Amino acid sequence: MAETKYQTAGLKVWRKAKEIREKYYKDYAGAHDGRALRWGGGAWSFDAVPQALEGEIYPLTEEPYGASIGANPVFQVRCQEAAEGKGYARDLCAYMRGYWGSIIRDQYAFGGKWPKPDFIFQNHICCSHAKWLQVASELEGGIPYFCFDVGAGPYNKIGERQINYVVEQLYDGIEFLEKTTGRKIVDEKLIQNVYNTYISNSLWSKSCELNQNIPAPLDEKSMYSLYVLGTLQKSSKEVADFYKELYEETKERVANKIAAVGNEQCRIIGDSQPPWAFLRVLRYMEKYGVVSLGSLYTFSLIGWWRIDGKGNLVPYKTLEEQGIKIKDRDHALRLLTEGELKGKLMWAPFYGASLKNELVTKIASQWKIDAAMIHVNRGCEGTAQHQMEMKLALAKAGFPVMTYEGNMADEREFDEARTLRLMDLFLTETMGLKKLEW
Amino acid sequence: MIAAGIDIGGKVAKAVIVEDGKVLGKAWNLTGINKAEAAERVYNEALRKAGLQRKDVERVVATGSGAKRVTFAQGTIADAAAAARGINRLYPNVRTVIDVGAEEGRAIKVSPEGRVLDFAINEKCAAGTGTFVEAMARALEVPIEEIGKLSLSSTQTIAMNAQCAVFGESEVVSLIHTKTPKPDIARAVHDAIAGRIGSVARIVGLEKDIALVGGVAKNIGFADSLKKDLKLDVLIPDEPEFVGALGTAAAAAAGVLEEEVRAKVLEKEKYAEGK
Amino acid sequence: MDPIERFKEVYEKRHEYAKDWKVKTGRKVVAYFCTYVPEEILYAAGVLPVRILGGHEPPHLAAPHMFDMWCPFSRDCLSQGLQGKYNYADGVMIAQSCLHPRQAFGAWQIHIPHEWDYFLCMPNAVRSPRAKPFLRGELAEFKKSVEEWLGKAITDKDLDQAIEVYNTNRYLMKQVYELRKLDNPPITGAEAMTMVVTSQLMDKREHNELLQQLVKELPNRKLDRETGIRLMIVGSEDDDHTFLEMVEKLNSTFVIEDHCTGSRYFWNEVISEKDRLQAIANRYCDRVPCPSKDWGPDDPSRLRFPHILNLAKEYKVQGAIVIQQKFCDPHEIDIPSLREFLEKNGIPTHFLEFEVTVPVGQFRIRVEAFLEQIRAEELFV
Amino acid sequence: MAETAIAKEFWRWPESRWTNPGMNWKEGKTITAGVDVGSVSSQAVVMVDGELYCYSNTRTGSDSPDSAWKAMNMALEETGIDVEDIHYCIGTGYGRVNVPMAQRTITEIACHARGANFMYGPSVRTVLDMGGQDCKAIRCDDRGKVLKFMMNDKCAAGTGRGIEVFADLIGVPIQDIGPRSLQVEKEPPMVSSTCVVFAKSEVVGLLEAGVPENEIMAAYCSAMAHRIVELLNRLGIEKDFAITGGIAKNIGVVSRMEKELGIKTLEPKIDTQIAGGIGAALFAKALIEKGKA
Repeated sequence: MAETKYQTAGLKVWRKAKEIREKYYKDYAGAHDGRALRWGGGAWSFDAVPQALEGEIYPLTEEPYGASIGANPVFQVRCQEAAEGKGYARDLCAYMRGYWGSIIRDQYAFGGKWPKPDFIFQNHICCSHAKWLQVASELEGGIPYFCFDVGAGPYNKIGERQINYVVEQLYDGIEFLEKTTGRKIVDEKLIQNVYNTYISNSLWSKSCELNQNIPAPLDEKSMYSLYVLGTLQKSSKEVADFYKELYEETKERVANKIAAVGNEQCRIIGDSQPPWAFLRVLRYMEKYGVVSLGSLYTFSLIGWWRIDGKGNLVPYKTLEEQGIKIKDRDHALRLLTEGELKGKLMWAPFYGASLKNELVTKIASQWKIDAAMIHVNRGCEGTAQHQMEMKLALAKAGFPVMTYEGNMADEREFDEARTLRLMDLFLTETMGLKKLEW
Repeated sequence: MIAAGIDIGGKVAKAVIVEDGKVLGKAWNLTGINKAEAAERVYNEALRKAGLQRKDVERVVATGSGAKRVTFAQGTIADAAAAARGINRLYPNVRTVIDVGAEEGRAIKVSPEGRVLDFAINEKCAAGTGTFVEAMARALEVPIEEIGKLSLSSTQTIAMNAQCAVFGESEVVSLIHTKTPKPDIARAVHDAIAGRIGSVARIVGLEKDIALVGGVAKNIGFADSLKKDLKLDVLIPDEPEFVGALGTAAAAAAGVLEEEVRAKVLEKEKYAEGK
Repeated sequence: MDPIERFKEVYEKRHEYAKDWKVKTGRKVVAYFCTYVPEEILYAAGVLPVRILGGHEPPHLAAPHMFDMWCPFSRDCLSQGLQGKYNYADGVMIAQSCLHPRQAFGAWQIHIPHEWDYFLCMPNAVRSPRAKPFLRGELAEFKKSVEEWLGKAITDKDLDQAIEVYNTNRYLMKQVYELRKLDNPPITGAEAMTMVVTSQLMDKREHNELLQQLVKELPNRKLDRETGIRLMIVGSEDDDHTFLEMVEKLNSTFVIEDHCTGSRYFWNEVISEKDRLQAIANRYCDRVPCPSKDWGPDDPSRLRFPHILNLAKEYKVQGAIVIQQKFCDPHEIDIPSLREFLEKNGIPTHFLEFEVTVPVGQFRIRVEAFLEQIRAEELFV
Repeated sequence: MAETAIAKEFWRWPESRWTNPGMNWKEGKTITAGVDVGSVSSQAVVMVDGELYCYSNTRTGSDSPDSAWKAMNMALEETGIDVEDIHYCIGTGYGRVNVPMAQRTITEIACHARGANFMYGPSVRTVLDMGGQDCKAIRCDDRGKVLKFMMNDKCAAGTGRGIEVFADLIGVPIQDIGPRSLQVEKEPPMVSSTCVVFAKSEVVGLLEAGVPENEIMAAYCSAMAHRIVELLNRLGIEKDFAITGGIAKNIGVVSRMEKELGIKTLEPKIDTQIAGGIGAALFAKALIEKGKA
């Protein structure tokens, strides 16, 4: 390999991320060996609350689990076909079909039989969330189910009324949790979980913010394996500590000009989830010195952000930084809700194309991008919202944009050879780049 | 400098030999199964017509779905890049190229220098390709070269949703059964494809001038439907199917090559650790 | 004029109707997506709410704004707007429901000229006790926005009148539906659909007058056609006249349906309450739900299913055609369970996926075969 | 340019006719007929008192009435029966609305279920009919009455038409594809796309890569089999299982389907393509007997 422009190095925290993830899926499956409970939910379902129940609770969040299935082409197609065999349409959320297929086939993506959750505690934001586990419960012959609505409005319109709507539902949820599990919600646990949630979300955003530096310390392909912990259990101490560690390491990389891509010469952003079974297409771009810095999706799927006085996108502050001490249960629930509703910009596109366009163009200029390569994702409507409008907005702002169609977790809808062909065309012709490595 | 462009399409192979932008010879024949052979044949014929021998040609570049089979080419360029350069030679004012071949329909935004600024491709579906027209012609039992003329005599428009080629056929068959005049069915077929291709073109934006190239551009019925769909005039070169080969020859002359590394890279990274 | 003829005329010339209405009244029109929009409030402000529907033609203009995964109905709606068909609309709005029309609305806000637009945050958890107070708050903000736009206050009196007009419309359409229970319904499914769809396009006062006349005349209306098999049609948005007429030519009649372009639109009335906005909020939370809202909070079952079965029984349905717009997730998620549920209860079903245009050949064979399945005995000795 | 593309028409399967040697129609009471005008093939079947007397199997042209007449005339050849002698005739199949000699139409779904019941006996509960442009999975009772059916959606992957295009592409007579697809040591991975157009580029790719023809046919057949199994799974398959229509003749697809389903299909005794015509002719008889003719 030729001399590279910048020095590169693998991430030290990488191994730890791997370990936490593996342990997470093992713990869930093994929960019943001890007195622990299994709860089924989603990456966004306020895990701080159910995790505050007495004793041990192990979650399985649906989207990351669907992604794990998606990363395994063989198992994935079996699951998709099992769901289709039951009459479920092929164009439904690919994670959801994989998850259902895993139930129908009674197979766990990490080995053994499907570990049925003891109860469902879930939030609803896209068309699928509440319905996903509605069907799951049906397929399982009934699982105690609670689902709350977080579709209360865009981040810039969140006031007391919106927060009350969600907090009141959370109180109902607590009643449900205590009734179904026969365990109590422990306020000390809840409060600690909320502190942790703030740390996980805010420090992830801070690490992403550091990608504004040239060279970028992180590349999106690695970021995927890092943010995933936040989608598993952001309220746990283990995960919060991980993000502290990641932030320190990222700062260190910036200080020493350690680049994610040694030959960084073209900075791009993407959008939506990638086709998990084909992450090598992101590595392929690196042959051209292209670094993918992230996306609204990667930054804010778990990261919390706010718009500062200058209209810039900046990380949400931790409670410590805001000098806030959580007083009691109510205070904890309100702070948790406020953070999710105001800070999770990933939800903004649900309320309009203009909101997404505004945020994406901010990212484009603050992260100093040269172009965008958008994965037009047939597998997830939630993240694929307004993707074409986003293309128009970026083009209007003067950025070349390439789109490639695919599916995050249904390999039958992704044509790798064709995608690489389009990338070559875009990078050589439109961007005028040459391959730097063979 | 003498340079050659070889365009191995899904259905037809073309070759063009140029010297300083002047065409010395060109040829086409059906691609068939063996694309390498087709490339040899079409290149030799072009050489014969130009009265040249291989050693006289300094650079050869290939394009099209069979580009990699052109063993004697020094490199390849993408179809869209070829179309952009080709049209730039013929009509420098063209900013949008619509290129419809046997297996793919695409739209390209072209810079004044003939570079690709933006592009959109008819996503995996036969509707919007030459193959679709052929299937419909067969269902209508009219020769492919007559379906265009036939549709021009149509008196009514029928909304037809171009999707799967074979279901297109069954829609055509049921129209025949309901005694719909063939010209109207032919028109419906062309409108359907034109609609699809028109959408692809709108994605890159309809900046004038607009040109239509590729084998299907010779189908006057399709061209007519497309103009109606876009509500804009469309330039069509005399031999639209040669534009890609011409652009490839131009690229060869200019020394643009896309290094052949993808295969290697892929090989190296196949089954590389997932996420 | 014969009400049904008038409905057909407005259905065909919907945009002319709205333009004439503006000239006649000098008032404003709001084009809206989704029947969760609380029309009463717009109507109280003197505005004509017009539902945005497709043109049943391939939605080519939508391509740069919505890629193929989004439902063809929503893309068709946007394509109509981009063609300028709704340029008479002074405002455009949507109520939060599924994601597909939101794509169209988002693009509409950016690319189609209008004075005023609004995203009404209709709660998803309509079955949660927290939804009604939340929606009441949303309606208050919405009302304020309309008032500011029009520069005039919406009084309780205005609201009462609007609620009155809307409830009357609902009541009268239900009267008409009562007659569809007869052995030989005096109105076809296609005609009933035209009636409901036009009520989403017309000034309800005018629509009510036609309905009053219709309720009077229908009992004596004789159709020279056989009723044949009594069908029900259930599923996504459906104003597909071509399809209903095709089916009803095959010796069958649609006697009831569950669509947001049918019974689901008008089945529930506003139950009056001192707090008018709360009364309206309650109606939209309690109405027969769209599948996207038919869940929870602590009960995974679907309230819509028993309602549909009930309709099937009351209307003596022999078979149900279950349809969905291509890519319509909320329905796609419910359909396998719904079909199982209906068939367990003795109602055969057949499933069809709708696009903006009807592939007549393909659908005809499926429907004919389904009808033969229902009346199979007559082919056996 | 394209017109010379297809040198030889490998899809063109042989047309045929047959008369029951052991029967004399003049002795029969009711003579009924079924004419099945499909998008690819047309059959005329004549039955005497519910017994199969004669039939034809021909290729459909773009004009249904002509195709119907062609099939009928071919069936009646040398039998001495005149169309007027037929008491009741039912049209079925894609072109059923344009069968001039038919007094009534019934869909091929009902007719194939009934025909399969006649051909394979009353134990048949699931019938697969692979037509030219669609594929139907039917559940029926012991009388061949349809209980439930499902048709493939808006993609023609794995239809008769699809395999015809494939035959042309690979240049192998259509009736040889099945047998040859079985002459492989080990099953190659199925072609990922059975779309008529995209399978084409995929198959061309394989041919270029020097993959033996037999293996490509195997890859295509298993892809088709897989698509059909997906449809049958959605319907819910129940034994006995029988196949009608042209595809039943493709051993390459059928054997792979049986393997994936773990269910054997019943052995056909008669040409499976005439199942629809038989069903129609039997319904004609039933209608006469019920005085509904």
